Amino acid sequence: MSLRLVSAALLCLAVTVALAWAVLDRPLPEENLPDRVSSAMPQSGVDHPVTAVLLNFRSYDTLLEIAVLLLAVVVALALREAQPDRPEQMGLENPLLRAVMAWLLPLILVVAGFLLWAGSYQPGGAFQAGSVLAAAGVLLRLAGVTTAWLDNAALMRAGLALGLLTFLGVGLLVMLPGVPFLTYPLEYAGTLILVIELTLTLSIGLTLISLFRLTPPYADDPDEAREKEAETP
Amino acid sequence: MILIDLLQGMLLLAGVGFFLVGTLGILRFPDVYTRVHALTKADNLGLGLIVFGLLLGAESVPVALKLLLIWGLALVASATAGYLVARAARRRGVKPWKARSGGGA
Amino acid sequence: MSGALVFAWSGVLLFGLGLFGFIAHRHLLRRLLAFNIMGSGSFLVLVGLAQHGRGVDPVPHAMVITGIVVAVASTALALVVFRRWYRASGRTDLPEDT
Amino acid sequence: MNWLLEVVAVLLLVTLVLGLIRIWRGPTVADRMLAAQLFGTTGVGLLLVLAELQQMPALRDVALVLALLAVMAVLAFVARVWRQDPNDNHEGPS
Amino acid sequence: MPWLDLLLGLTLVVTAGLALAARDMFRAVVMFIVFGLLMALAWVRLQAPDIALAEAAIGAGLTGVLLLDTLGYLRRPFGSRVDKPEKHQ
Amino acid sequence: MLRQNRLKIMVQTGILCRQPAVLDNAQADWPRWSVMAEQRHAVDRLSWISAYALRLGLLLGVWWILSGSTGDWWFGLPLAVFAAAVSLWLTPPGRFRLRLHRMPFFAGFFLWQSLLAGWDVARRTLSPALPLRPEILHLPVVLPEGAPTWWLMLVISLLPGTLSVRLDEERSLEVHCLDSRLDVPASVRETELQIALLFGLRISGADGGQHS
Repeated sequence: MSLRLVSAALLCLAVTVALAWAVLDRPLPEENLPDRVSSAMPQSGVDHPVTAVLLNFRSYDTLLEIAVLLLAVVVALALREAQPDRPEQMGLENPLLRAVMAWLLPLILVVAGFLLWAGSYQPGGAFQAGSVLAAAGVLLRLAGVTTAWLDNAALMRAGLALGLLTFLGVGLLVMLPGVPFLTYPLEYAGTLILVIELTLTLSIGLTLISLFRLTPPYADDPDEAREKEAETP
Repeated sequence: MILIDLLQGMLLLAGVGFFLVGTLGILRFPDVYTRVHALTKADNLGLGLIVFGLLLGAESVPVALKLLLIWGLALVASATAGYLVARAARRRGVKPWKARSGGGA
Repeated sequence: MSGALVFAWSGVLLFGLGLFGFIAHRHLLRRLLAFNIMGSGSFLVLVGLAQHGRGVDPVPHAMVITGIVVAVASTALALVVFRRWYRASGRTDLPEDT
Repeated sequence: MNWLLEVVAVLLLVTLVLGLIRIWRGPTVADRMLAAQLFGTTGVGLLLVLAELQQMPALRDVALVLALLAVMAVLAFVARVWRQDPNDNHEGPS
Repeated sequence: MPWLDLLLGLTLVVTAGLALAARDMFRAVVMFIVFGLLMALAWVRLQAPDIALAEAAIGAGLTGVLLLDTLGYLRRPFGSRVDKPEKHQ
Repeated sequence: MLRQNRLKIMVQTGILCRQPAVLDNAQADWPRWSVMAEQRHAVDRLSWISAYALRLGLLLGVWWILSGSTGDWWFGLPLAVFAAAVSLWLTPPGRFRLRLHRMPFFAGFFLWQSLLAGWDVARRTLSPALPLRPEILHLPVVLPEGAPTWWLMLVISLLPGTLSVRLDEERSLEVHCLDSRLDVPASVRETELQIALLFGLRISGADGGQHS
């Protein structure tokens, strides 16, 4: 037990006790948020409160979060290790696995689409659908299916930025009649939210896939690469 | 009605029983291969029994089919996972556990 | 003690544990795990407390969903940086720690 | 009927806790991974029971997603960690 | 009711503690994967199926894959520059 | 319904047929089985269309299940069309078709066997002596390559006491069995027959007489 560990333990104990005190105290805020959300639901254009909060009442937050995701990918792109996809590095070449994936992946796609569509009236939405979509991409890669189409830089970047751009575009578009940024007119709210969610799903999915893809399976040490070349006839 | 409830309860409890047995198997069995057996058989049967138990109380046809779909997916997933692990173990030369002479019977 | 409060308390403990792990461990991957656990703890406190106060509240739910997605993105980014560091230096911790 | 569902849910959770022992004990990495797979299956069962208990049909979607992605961790493990690798002597007890 | 919540909360904390205390990195990562799954269950108990969905896809799926992938990367020594990763605690 | 002396599975795979190729898997303790595989000459346009239709139909069914029959096909239909296209991109139409009307029989077989499997594992786990005698067997696969073999390998893992480990180039399946005292070859053979029926592969006896 070094001094460092003991002091760290004491610090954490202090923080935990402070947090615990806050939990014990738990002052209720003046504002009753659940009531406000449920009273504003008719104006939201969707029937599911969480989606309404995400894409209507607090859409600024969501917009900025998408921007954060995009930023993460941009940084990862800048830092990636240049390494071409080599089949033996991508995943497991196994015919049985391929056969299972052939049935699993379309199912995952349908489920992702369902989650996106269901978001307007029950749990689901762009974030969940996007992560399921990303999982499909990761599975594809692990099963050794070539994902060279992801290398098309222009297409990839367009896909990554699509969600944010659509979100911004819709936000600005509704300003034309003179309402504030991101305030959807009631009669179009449902449609606009669905359009935004669709593009967000694509972008979130692509973001997470490319964050996975930018981490190559093996270090591309030059010596090792040369050895590998020599090994394979 | 009571009969259905009874049946449902029995199926659910049997399902949990098989889950417990599967976990016990994972704990008791001696090597990777035998543990895959416990994983792919007892647990899938446990999930199946729970699914059938819940099926009796399902409110509509799509819900019932969804339960069956989930079971099917779980079956495929654990069969595939078991196969992948067993194959990888075999390729790496993990020796199957052998019963000592006279033991095991 | 209601269910929501149980999870708020678990969240407090998780936060403390994660914080300790984050400081105590030197291996960067472990720090990442600790950081994620810390994050999960704070999410639990957020939702658990809100729910204990006024029942199911969609606002923290929405915040936590985006939080989870941002957390996984930042974890992935951290892993990219970590690999880069490992490749450049061959070590899994930071030099100023040792 | 609810008390029964609750008992079932608690028992499933107990099963999960027992599974933790295998993850902790290993001895090989594959054993830990198998126990994690077991968690996936048990989690699906628990979610289905909770969907009935809490009257939340949406939980079946959660179970569906969990079942769909259950292969993922094992696949990543087999494809990326446990490949044939002469340098890797992580076979024995650790 | 509270039994389930208490047991789940306790298991969550224990799993997190084990993930942080594990000496073997692989053990830590598998514990963390399990932790993600338990978090999904906790969200279910907190009546938040939305978060449970996100957590099931991300916490139990993607994060685990990312971490395992990195472990595979670390396991594979390249060149002579590398210190054995497990030696640094 | 199935007898041990039914010794041949004849594979009939569709529209364009060429001369049958006979594969023999003879072993001392293994009755002579053979598969007559009539290879399809080429995957033609019709098979693409029918495979697409089948997959689209199944995915639409999944959508119907998921959405709780509320309809809303304006979203589900394009989605299923796209997903079915992805499925075709991943695997082009194979030589084998599932016979959906055989599905109930197969499901019955499968359910009963998985019940036995769970019971078997439970018995072994709970008995204090832990009666295991694991062994790895090499069994020749009679079913033709492709979907039927994959089905066999997945299903075997869920049946009592067997676990498929790998398939080598000579189409010999490594099966890990929990107890070498069980007649594993016989149960694998039975499973093969069930899968042959499921895929509508014609089964013929050694005498050449055909049953179906």
